[in-house]
Amino acid sequence: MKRVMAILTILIAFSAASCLEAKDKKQSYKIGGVFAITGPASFLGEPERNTMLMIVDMVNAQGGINGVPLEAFIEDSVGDETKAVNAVKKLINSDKVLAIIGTTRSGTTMAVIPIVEKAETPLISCAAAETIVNPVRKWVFKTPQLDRHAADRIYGTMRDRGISRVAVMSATTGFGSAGREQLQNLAQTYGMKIVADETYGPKDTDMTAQLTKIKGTNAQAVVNWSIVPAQAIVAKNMRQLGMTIPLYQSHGFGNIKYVEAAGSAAEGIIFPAGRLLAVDTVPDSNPQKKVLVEYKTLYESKFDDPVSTFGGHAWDATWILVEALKKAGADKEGIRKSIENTKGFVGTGGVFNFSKTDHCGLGPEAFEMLVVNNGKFVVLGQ
Amino acid sequence: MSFASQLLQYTLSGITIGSIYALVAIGFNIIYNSTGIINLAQGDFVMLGGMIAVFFHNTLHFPLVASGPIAALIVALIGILFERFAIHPLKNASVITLVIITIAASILFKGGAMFLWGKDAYSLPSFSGDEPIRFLGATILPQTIWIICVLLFIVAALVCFFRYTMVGRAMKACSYNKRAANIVGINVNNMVMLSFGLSALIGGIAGVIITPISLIEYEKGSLLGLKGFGAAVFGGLGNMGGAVAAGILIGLLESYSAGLLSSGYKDAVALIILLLVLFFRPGGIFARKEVQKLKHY
Amino acid sequence: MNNGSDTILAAKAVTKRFGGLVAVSDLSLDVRHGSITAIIGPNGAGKTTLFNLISGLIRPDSGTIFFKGERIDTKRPWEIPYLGISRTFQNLRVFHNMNIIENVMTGRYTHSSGGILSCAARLGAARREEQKIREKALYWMKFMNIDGIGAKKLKEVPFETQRIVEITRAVAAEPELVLLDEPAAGLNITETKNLIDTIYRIREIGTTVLIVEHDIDLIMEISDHIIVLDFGKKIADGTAKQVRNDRKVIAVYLGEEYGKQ
Amino acid sequence: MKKYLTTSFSKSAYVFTGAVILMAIVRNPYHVGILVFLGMNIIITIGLSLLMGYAGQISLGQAAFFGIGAYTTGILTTKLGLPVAVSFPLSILLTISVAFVIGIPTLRLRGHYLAMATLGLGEIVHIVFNELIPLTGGPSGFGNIPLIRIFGIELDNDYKYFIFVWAIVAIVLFLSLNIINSRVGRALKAIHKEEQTASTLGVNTSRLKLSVFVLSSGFAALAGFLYAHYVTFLSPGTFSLGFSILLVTMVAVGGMENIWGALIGTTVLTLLPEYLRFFKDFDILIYGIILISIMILRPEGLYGIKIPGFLLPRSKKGDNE
Repeated sequence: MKRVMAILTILIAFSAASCLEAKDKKQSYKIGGVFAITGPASFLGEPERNTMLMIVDMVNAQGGINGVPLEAFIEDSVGDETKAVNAVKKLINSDKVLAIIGTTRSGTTMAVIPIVEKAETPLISCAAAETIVNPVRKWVFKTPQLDRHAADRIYGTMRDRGISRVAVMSATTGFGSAGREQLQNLAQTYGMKIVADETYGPKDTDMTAQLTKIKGTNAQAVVNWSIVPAQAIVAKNMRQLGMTIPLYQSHGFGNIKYVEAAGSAAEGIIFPAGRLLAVDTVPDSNPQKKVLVEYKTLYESKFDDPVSTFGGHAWDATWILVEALKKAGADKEGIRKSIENTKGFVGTGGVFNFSKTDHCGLGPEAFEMLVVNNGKFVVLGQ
Repeated sequence: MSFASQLLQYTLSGITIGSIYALVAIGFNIIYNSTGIINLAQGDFVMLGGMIAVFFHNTLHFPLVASGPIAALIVALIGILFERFAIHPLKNASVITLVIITIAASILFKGGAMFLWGKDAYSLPSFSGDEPIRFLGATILPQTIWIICVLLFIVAALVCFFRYTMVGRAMKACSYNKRAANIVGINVNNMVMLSFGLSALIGGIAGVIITPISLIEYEKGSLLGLKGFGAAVFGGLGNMGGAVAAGILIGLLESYSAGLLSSGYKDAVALIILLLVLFFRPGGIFARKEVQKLKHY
Repeated sequence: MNNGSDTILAAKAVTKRFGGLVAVSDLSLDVRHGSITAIIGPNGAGKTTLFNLISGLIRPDSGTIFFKGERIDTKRPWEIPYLGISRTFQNLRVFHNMNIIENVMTGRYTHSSGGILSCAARLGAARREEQKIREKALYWMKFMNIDGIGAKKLKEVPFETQRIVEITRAVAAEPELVLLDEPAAGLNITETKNLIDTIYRIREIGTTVLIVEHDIDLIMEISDHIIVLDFGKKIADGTAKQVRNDRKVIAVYLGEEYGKQ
Repeated sequence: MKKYLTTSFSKSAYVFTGAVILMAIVRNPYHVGILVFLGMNIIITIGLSLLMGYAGQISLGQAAFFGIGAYTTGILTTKLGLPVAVSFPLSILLTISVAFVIGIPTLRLRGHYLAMATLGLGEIVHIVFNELIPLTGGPSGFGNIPLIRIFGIELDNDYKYFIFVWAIVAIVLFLSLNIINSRVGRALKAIHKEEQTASTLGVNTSRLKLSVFVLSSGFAALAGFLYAHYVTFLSPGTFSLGFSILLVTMVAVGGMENIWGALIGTTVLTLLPEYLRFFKDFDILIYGIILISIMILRPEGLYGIKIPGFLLPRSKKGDNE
């Protein structure tokens, strides 16, 4: 019987812990955040978490929302579906949050969608994939621009520059393969011919083999769709192979650190991104300018770390949620409706116009084509 | 780019990446020979080497010549401490228990590195510049030549160490027969500790030299560890020459299949060939029957 | 190829080499049905190798081995016990991850047939079979005078009892031929006496005993037939009396004695 | 009377009853959800325990079988619209066929070579999940896997699913306990200690090792089936080498030589990260420290660890299984 008892003891401790949860009576608006704070996507999740907590502090410092303080519950998904599912369940059922921001990765968002739909809890995702909001799900929103729009802008820029034969490189991750799919789908629309379509593992340390193959084709440009550090390695490898055709990256290139990591090989890389990365070169007339400067200043002074577009997605998501809370209070359906009716919200990613049929709210114009110039992001001149 | 020079480029790429696998595989073998265990934290020694070098060079602004060796030595020290605190106390533990401890250590090293340096990828400047060297239509980076030279140097040094030094011979004796080694007066405990130190040192060096070309982040170790393990097994566990050859062979296989077949399946192609070899030669491609030790879990 | 109906095991010109070492060389021998046959010889004479050849763990380089007229040197090790041969080992191979009765029950493997699925479901037949295995194991433990300790772990009983457990496991298979590899090693005088008694009783139930042993007194006492090996070759063959007086045997044993100095 | 209380049937029944009582106490869907995942993990580790602890063969490819089970039922129900009743046997069947075919050459290897081979096979399966985009959705995965409907009841909440999963845990436990207390179980233990000796007892060692390998893959596929219809979304990340290693660690932490060890180890390592959420970013460090401490202090696993007496209800007699 000892064995059974041993197991029982562990389980009793577990159930005791679940009953002992702090039952906070203080009135507050509870919101949850699920980010890949550790694990391979942590460079995305960490700025998102930082940004969300920063905003919660800001709101509370100003006396909360209509006098009610905001309380954030942050969970780490490690970028893993099972962990994300557990985290979202914890937030909804144990912490009783009104809405959730996250998750970081597309896969984890897809995995938690059935849960938030069933629990009727609004979710604002910081993940890229278009499938999150297409088809539209009642309770699910997202703030990052769509992959399709990124591909649109890349191909558009290429067409303007007379490029028609393109080599595609992508990582075998959710982000990479979604981008690859968009590039394939849109190629015809823009009159592009994909002359090479290569992939690599997210942790590979060398891509010269794939690039050598591309070098053997008549490609006029390379598009690489992946997340760090592969983006820097591709640039370095191209430099090594003496490839002179331009390198386009996806909006995953949105952190100046990758430029540092790639060194001089990063010069001339063209990529679509929210305007956040090139705040200095955004004209004052742009409606986003004020928000961008504000976020950049706040984030960089608080965390002593360069701002990234990923944190920007959380900035947009959190403020949209705060606005919704202002209007609807502690009512999930009210919050949902309020998010859905958000119009003209100026965020770091663009100007958001949500609707019943559009739960992303951004168009291709949310992207600006940037280029790396002397180790800095600069808006690409025509 | 002509097909011939493309082929040459694949070969060079394969050798570059394969040399790294070979270095990791050598580390696996050193510990395997003295303890019979596979140290699944071997890849994390590589990661630590790179990270610590980055810390000394980029943060403390030590010159590169100093940062690299300091980093490698610190990793060696970490290896020794790891053995003293986590492996040594378990006198009669089974192989699987020790392997699980190395898994736990790997988690700990990763966690520690993430805690200290965050999750970003870092780079070091190349030792001799970034200007690629042209060679029959293919290119090679000066850093690649460094990697290959370091590999050759380490292999040569190890051969001398095991053949001509007392300590090296003692370690070798332990790998053949621990009890006999003990009887002739070799302190087996110290040899195990030394093997962890040595293997961590080699891991650390590997970390330092690859960082300029492949960058380093706290999770980099797992994949390299995996490939190194593959190379060590492929070459026949405990066989240094086999490890080097197998490491480079895996690198070449990956590079050729990425270039000539399908980049998505390149790892699968390398693995399938590795498995086929194992099925026909269950002790690895370079297994010699006499030295083939079958350690049970 | 049967050498008369009373021969249960026959080896014909068996040779086995390990690298450069010839462990068994051109060896032929007959074991009579129902006998206690002993194989003696100095260390390295090839005794254990011979056992391993008979039980199929290794294959001869040349020569043949017959059991009840059936050729067995080409069979796999797990097929041998089904024919009616079981064995013990010189270095005591009992299973420390099982208690004593379970160790004995493993000896009944060849007499049961439940596959992994029927064992998992444990429906009627498998349940009855398990019951029968347990009863038989208890019977053989009683036969060997070790009843009542079935639930104990091996490390809880003395070495000598562990040896008896191993022998019990072998006889529980109800073999026609049992190979005992140095069963008296490490036993004191009383224990050896008990062992002798046990071996007689095994023979009484009709089992042929083939035994390798260093204890010459024991061998001389119990054996019907003795085969003497040296460097893998048979140098003498006969009753205890014949062998005792064989000059070659004396030379080998004395030589070994002096050689050791 | 005592005899009836210690049969594998009653032991499995205790586990099931205990789990249901626990659910009634816990109630919170988050905790119930974790216990659902715990149940799935236990199904896999029981199989792995048979393979590792009893037969002495390691597998670092268990996540792949888990994945084949999950993907097969997922693809059959979403892409082909087959009912779950059809996809269930097919997913198990496909997985064990794969295990059978690759088990034949693989199980000839030993020790670290076997570990590497199973690891390699697991990685190959993982790559296939990534690359067979039309079927698997590639790295992005695919969703909308239908729920299970059993006896007219749709398993659409955590409580129902909990009961379903733990009923299966009890069945798997029952079958496995039966095996270890049978001729096959004893033969496996014999193989673990002395493969050669086992063969002299009449055990066809390679065939039996293969049978257990196939059985453990079947259990993993079963868990995969349960996973697919619970989470309703699949992507390759779930079925990576990391999960295979975690499973082996669970078995080793609990104590390899006993099925109950697998239960304990799996419970500890499944629940631990949930407790460690409290530590935020430090969790990975603390997890590593706890794991390393367990292995150093209890190298043979947690099973059989002495529980402080006051935690145990008084029992008159020790259980001597």
